[in-house]
Amino acid sequence: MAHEQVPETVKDVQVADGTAVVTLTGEVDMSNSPGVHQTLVEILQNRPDRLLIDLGEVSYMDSSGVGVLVDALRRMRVTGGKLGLIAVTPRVKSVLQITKLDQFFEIFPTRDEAMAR
Amino acid sequence: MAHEQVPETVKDVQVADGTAVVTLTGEVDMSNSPGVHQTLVEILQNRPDRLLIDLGEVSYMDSSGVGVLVDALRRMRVTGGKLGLIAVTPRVKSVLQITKLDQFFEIFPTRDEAMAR
Amino acid sequence: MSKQTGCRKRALRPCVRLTMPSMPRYLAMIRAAVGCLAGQEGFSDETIDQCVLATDEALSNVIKHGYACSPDGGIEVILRPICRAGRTGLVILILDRGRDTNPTRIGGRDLCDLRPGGLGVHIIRSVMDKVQYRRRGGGGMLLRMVKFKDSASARPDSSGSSRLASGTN
Amino acid sequence: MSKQTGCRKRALRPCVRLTMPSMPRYLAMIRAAVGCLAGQEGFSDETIDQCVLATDEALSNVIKHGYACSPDGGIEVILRPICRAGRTGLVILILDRGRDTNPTRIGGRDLCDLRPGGLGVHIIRSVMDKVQYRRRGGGGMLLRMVKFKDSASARPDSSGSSRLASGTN
Ligand SMILES: Nc1ncnc2c1ncn2[C@@H]1O[C@H](COP(=O)(O)OP(=O)(O)O)[C@@H](O)[C@H]1O
Ligand SMILES: Nc1ncnc2c1ncn2[C@@H]1O[C@H](COP(=O)(O)OP(=O)(O)O)[C@@H](O)[C@H]1O
Repeated sequence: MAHEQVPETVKDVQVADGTAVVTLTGEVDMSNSPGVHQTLVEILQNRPDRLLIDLGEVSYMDSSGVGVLVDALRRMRVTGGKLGLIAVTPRVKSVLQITKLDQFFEIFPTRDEAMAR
Repeated sequence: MAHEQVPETVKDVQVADGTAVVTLTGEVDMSNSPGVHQTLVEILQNRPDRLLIDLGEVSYMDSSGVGVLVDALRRMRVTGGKLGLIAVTPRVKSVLQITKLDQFFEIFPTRDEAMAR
Repeated sequence: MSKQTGCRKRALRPCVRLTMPSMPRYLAMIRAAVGCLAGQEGFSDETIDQCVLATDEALSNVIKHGYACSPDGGIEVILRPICRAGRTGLVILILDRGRDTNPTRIGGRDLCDLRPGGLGVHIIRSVMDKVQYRRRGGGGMLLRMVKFKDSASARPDSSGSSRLASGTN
Repeated sequence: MSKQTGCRKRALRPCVRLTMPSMPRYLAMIRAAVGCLAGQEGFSDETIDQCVLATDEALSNVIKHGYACSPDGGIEVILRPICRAGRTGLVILILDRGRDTNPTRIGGRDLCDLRPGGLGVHIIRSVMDKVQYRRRGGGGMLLRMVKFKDSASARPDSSGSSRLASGTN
């Protein structure tokens, strides 16, 4: 978003068997969270059964990033789908805890564990 | 130097069999290079045969740090001792190259290789 | 440099001033600067994270609410290490010339509601030891935040086991 | 934010201003800020390192020579992304109110000599694409440095294989 050589925050999107896996990377803040939001909205237009967001490479997230996760969760609930977060780093987890949103998300330590469900 | 909880730049000093091994860590700049200089001067007062400076954990060094290395080299030469640098990171090596000082230092990839000499 | 250590040398700890345009792309740079300075003051990783997060949230709010996302505003961040009653801390001031608001109306919302938005002020108040909004003479807002190094950190209502929420340094 | 990408949007790339006291302890913070900003401009790791190193050397010189190591001076660093003839770059200005010098007398020494000191200006001129010292009206010096993103980097007289010395991005 910000510049061509800056690594994109949305690193990868995989869709298979009704499950979409989105891998984010780097620092998620107001400069790139609208782009992440846009990506998720587009993915959800295909109404996947499950959306998994891999946060293992996300070193920082502020409330604008958390807001994107919350918005995705609400959209999944409307269509009856499930949302899971993968490999939430301690720093990102803290932000979810401070905002008391950790209770709303299903969190998996690894991608394999998320896929096994 | 700067503050009690900031990791000291001189992480470790070991002297045995006429060889002094000094391990530096972090970023070496004008805020801490005088402290490093002081430490080296004190060590050299005991006239070791060899001074090895381990730079493996030094992520940044500016000309004030390079100046400290050059000063140590000059002092070692006066007393007929040897100075070697260990595990010089690419970033630090570049500064030595730009200042054309790499030619003056004996550089060892690892501590073991330095000790084996 | 050793002269600067310790509390009595307050005169030798003047402030650092960072001025950025009201554009989100500069948030990362300010975070890097705040993190580095808090680290040098000897703050724990948790406390550093808290200063960084609060600054980011406050700047984002200035961009959104103070400048309505227009990129041509200016925001000033002033960082000042302090020592009060034997406690080392960092004062973070955020000044803008955007639209001002009644400080009493800047507050966190009820978190039971699952919806995006309305989280920033709650985060700021949770992680910082002192938070004070003021209208500036001449227009715009001034936010003064203080974080102490040995701070008990997140307010008791935040769960205590997390990296940012826990204040044990 | 996508509006900011590309060269024509120069008006949307205003400057960032950092003001620090003339104390070495603040060098790390400025390095962090410069590194972050250069990274966001899409500079390669090598070019980022060069901008950071040159800024650090220039600030160290202001502290040493401009302010004679007195801690009560102020130093301003202005960072401005630019676009000239299709080349993206970063302008780094360093302003002080210390003792001024004839710019022609600020030069690197002969490097054949093995001695500490006298390396900073050589480094600055080696790693930056443009370097210009000027006396400021009202006292003090202004240093203007430019680094281009696709810069051929270190001058031909520096060996090319190293991280900082090589400019291949
Ligand atoms: N810098 C500011 N200037 C004006 N109003 C602000 C400022 N910061 C916060 N506010 C007010 O406080 C409210 C809560 O802010 P916040 O918790 O960050 O949530 P959000 O920004 O998502 O609305 C905002 O909606 C706004 O009305
Ligand atoms: N900001 C400055 N103000 C005044 N003089 C300067 C400044 N920067 C450099 N100089 C002059 O240029 C010389 C070379 O600087 P440098 O290469 O950094 O080596 P050193 O600082 O070790 O002398 C200095 O000795 C000084 O005379």
